[in-house]
Amino acid sequence: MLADVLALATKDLRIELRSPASITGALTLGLVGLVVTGLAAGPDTARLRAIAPGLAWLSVVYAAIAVGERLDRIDRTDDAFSVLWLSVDDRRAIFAGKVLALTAVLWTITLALLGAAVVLLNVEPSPAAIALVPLAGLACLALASATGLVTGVVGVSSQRILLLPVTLLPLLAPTLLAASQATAALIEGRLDSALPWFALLGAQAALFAGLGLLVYESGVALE
Amino acid sequence: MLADVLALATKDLRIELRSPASITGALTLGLVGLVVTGLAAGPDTARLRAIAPGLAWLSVVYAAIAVGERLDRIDRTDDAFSVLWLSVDDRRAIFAGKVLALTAVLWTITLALLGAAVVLLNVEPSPAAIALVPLAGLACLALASATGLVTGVVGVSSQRILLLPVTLLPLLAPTLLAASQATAALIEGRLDSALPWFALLGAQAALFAGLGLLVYESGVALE
Amino acid sequence: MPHVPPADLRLELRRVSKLFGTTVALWQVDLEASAGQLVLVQGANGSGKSTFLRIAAGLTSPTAGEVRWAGGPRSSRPRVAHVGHASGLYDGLTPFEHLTLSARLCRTDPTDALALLERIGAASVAGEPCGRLSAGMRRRISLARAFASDPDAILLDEPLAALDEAGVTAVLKLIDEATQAGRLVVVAAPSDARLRAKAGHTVALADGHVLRSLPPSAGWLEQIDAG
Amino acid sequence: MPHVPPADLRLELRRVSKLFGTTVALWQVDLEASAGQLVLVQGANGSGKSTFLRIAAGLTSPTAGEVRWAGGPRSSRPRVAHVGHASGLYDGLTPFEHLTLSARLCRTDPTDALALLERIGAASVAGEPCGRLSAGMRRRISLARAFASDPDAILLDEPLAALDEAGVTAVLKLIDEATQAGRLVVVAAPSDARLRAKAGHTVALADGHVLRSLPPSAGWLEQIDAG
Amino acid sequence: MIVLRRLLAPPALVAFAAVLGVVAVGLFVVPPDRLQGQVQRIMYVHVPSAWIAYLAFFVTFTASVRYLWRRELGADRLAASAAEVGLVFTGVAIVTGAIWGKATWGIWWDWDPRLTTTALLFVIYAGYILIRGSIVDRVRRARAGAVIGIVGFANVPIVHFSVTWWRSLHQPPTIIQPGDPTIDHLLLGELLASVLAYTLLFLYLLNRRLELERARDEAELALLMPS
Ligand code: HEM
Ligand SMILES: Nc1ncnc2c1ncn2[C@@H]1O[C@H](COP(=O)(O)OP(=O)(O)OP(=O)(O)O)[C@@H](O)[C@H]1O
Ligand SMILES: Nc1ncnc2c1ncn2[C@@H]1O[C@H](COP(=O)(O)OP(=O)(O)OP(=O)(O)O)[C@@H](O)[C@H]1O
Ligand SMILES: [Mg+2]
Ligand SMILES: [Mg+2]
Repeated sequence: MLADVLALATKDLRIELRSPASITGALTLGLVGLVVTGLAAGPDTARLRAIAPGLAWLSVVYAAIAVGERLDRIDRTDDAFSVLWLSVDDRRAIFAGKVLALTAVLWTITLALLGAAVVLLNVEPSPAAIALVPLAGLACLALASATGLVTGVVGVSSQRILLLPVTLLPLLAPTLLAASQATAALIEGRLDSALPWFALLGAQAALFAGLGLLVYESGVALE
Repeated sequence: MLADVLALATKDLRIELRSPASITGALTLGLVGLVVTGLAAGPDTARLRAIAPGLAWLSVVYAAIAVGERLDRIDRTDDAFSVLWLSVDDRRAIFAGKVLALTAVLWTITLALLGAAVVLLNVEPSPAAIALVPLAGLACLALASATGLVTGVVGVSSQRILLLPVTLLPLLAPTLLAASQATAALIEGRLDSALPWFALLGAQAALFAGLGLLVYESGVALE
Repeated sequence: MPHVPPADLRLELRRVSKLFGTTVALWQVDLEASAGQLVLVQGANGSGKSTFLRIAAGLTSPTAGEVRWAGGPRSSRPRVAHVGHASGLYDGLTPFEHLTLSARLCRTDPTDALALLERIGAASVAGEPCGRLSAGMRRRISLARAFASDPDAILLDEPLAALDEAGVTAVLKLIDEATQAGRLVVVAAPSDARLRAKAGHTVALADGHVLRSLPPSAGWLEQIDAG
Repeated sequence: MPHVPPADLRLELRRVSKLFGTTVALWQVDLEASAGQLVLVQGANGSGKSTFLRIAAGLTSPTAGEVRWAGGPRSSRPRVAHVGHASGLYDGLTPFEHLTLSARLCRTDPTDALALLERIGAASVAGEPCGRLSAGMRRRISLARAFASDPDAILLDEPLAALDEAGVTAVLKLIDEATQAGRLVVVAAPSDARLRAKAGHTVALADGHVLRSLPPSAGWLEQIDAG
Repeated sequence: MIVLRRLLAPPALVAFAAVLGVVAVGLFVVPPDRLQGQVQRIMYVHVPSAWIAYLAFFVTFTASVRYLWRRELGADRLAASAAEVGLVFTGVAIVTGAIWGKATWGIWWDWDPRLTTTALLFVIYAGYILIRGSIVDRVRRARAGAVIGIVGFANVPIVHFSVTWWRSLHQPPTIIQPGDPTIDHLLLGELLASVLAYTLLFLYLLNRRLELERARDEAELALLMPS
């Protein structure tokens, strides 16, 4: 099954990378979102710095929804999904491949965004901030699993571009919160107060991914 | 031409309203955006109140992109656009119809959102706030024209869901700013300081709409 | 009262070429066709038929060469209808709504449009959203809409694909009537005996090149089959 | 070494009905078919052919009734390939990439898949992204992929639509070979003399009802045409 | 068993009488609060509504798990009905809370953790209903609902514990906590009675919704019965 997961994730990433505007697009989306949100929040750096982790993660959540919907649409256009469904031995591979590809894209975006936020806002990160890398990975896994799960069950519908954010934003609010809190703690070097948030993120990733695997195994994702 | 514009806008709104989740979905998206952004910004009401008009309009901008991409996709799916292109006498009607439909949807959403923001953030609006209704209309026209213009030029492409926000967010930053400032001024009853922003919004709406009409007339919007 | 196509309607393609990147989709194609003709564009898969139709309709611009529509009042361009491989239907609207919208935009009589729906055998689904229709039914709706728009010229890409026998008969009849009414009809299909038997002019494409272009004459059918 | 379909492979539909809202797409359909058979599902547009194939493939769940695939080792479900009206291709991947991905997922030999691409006449476009291919070429790629996946059963929805003559010949040959290799083939088409001449079993659908289901026997073709 | 059934499906009369009873007691019997005065009586609506919403979403959660496990449409109907009723109670809790807040804090709303998370809870279940509404296929609707019904429930404990996890304006748990409750026993009695009465109301509404859902499903199945 692992080979299938890799083959499927590679397929998604290849299609993704082949379109020239793609990853850069997602990245720019995140950056622009950050800047515009900052603009909307007004020009007070101290205030901005306080809300920066939250805003950065909010941009990542928006990017997760946009990229997730895109990766899902790759399969839904022209009914490629049916072909996959009949081809793979273990259908959980379809979900796992999708989540893997999405996690990879989001992780890249997140690290770039956090870096940009640190530079733009003149934050002095503590050495503990290196733990942001695994933190971002975990949070992106949670985001990707939730997005994969919900896009899978919502399926094709002309409303999905609205339905997905409507459902995902509140569902991901705890993830957003945990990721922001942990990020703030790590930047200030409070490793111990970041740990519970790590645990929370892990639990969320496990919940979303577990449910996704279950749902795909039993054929929920189709039609 | 006016009859054609109305017929086309009615077509869009009918498709839009027929899907049960549609307008409510857009509205909820706006509300959720507001709540989640509030959450990301942290629980300090004074701070939130200061940035509220910006946040509300940011939600409207996101909704504009989501709904605009949806309205445009209605025509791009299955190449319905080609049929329109060959059917109408004056091709600017296609653009005008699209912008009209989008403005109508956005105006509804904006008024609901501003109302919600006033209640949620404990703002005491001044009587001058009634001018928010035409203000919202003007700003929505600007947002709708810009969205219609860019979706038209970007055309079908698998990246559009990323390209649209990337192009539109910075393009709309001045609109966002003007609308937020005017809103803040009107809520506090400073009618006179809102006027320049009104003028700016009007100029933007004229610019985007004029450019859109030009582009459609000369056939750039195709392919 | 259906609109009468101008008797001097003409379509002229002059050395039209179309490149997609480095792919040559059409290469120096010439064509002259006029009101009341049925032109069949024939060729293997990928030979450029669809590209040809889209360029003639003005939906794609040629890389080189010129497409000209002439005839009728100077002020207005001739009305061209095009049905491609894609249906051009909105999933959320019913056939009835499609035809009334089209009638309003094309300034034709909506009752004529509904009569056409009946003739093409799709009246029973007129109130169903198109997204729920079967492939053949969608095809019928697109075709009915094109014929109902009272076009001067009508360009059809594989009009008989996905249709059952009743559908094929109805569409062939509509094509006949259109040419009789003086419309210019251009049909693309890889190879279809039913269409070939009717065509007044056949353009055979191969890899974007015109192999031969046969004006009306006895014996052209044999020539094609021999070649 | 291509995989050998189990000799006792069977498809059974028992009183299968499918409703979409209040539309009856299929009504109490029964079918039994086994390895090596070619079943033709025939009927007017909207009669339920595509729904029938999707339900048989397990891509749509029936509202009532039962679909059973039997035969082969208990542990694994039989491998079913399905080609519907939609192509199932990614615009951004080439035919070559499609076939190698499919080969990896289906655990077949990628070189066999490429040989198939050659046979179906699509080798010349193997390196072109599918989004740029013509309608007929896309159809060929989908069909080649289905045949290359070494399925126990293969379900084809209007396999000959959009193909030119060379394509039709190649696909008919592939269908023949598949039945000879012991695969179960189910083909849906509104009406096609070329397929009817080959079919061992014909199911005639009308408005979701089985009008008649004809097992192999001399004279069935006449019966159909008389009815 | 029958007794349990009866208990779980209270007649309208009983449910409404119980609610009227506790409202009357809340308004006229229980003394006003020493600090807050008459407004405090709103608690007897506010707090039970919030708790009943939790209960309803818990029902949705368990029924969703059951659905995914057993694939019974009955479980899905229960989940959907409970979510809808729960959404109404959440709405009531928010509105009464806002009124109460205007009276005691002087504001309708604040970005307090409890309030924000409650709003999110409302939106999640609104999304649940929207998504179900957008899916036509019965089985798929049920599956999507089940998934969101499960994931969405994770927010209920977050709402409950939000007051202890973050500093909050909102009342911390006064009743559901270890040790002796910190409020007056008469008030407590009225509160518990209210909870009981609203539970009856919840069960009544839930049953009515269930009947409606059942009738809808049966109407679909009735089409499948041979007439
Ligand atoms: C819009 C504003 C409000 C919302 C959305 C809201 C929401 C809630 C929710 C969800 C609960 C259930 C908590 C739980 O047990 O887990 C609750 C309980 C409660 N609320 Fe509110 N509330 C609001 C305003 C207020 C105000 C203004 C007061 C009083 C000053 C108040 C007093 C209480 C009390 C006493 C409880 C019971 C606490 C307990 O024992 O757990 N609420 N509220
Ligand atoms: N997703 C759907 N939603 C609603 N109705 C549907 C859906 N799919 C099919 N139908 C209906 O079911 C019936 C059978 O459709 P189906 O596509 O199976 O027909 P078909 O025999 O394949 O027709 P064609 O020859 O045109 O392809 C039609 O009445 C159609 O409107
Ligand atoms: N949008 C496009 N981008 C790149 N290449 C294209 C595009 N459209 C067509 N082509 C190429 O142009 C050539 C002609 O394509 P066209 O669709 O016109 O063929 P066709 O004769 O209609 O074939 P079919 O019978 O399969 O429909 C093909 O080689 C195709 O790959
Ligand atoms: Mg073509
Ligand atoms: Mg079909």
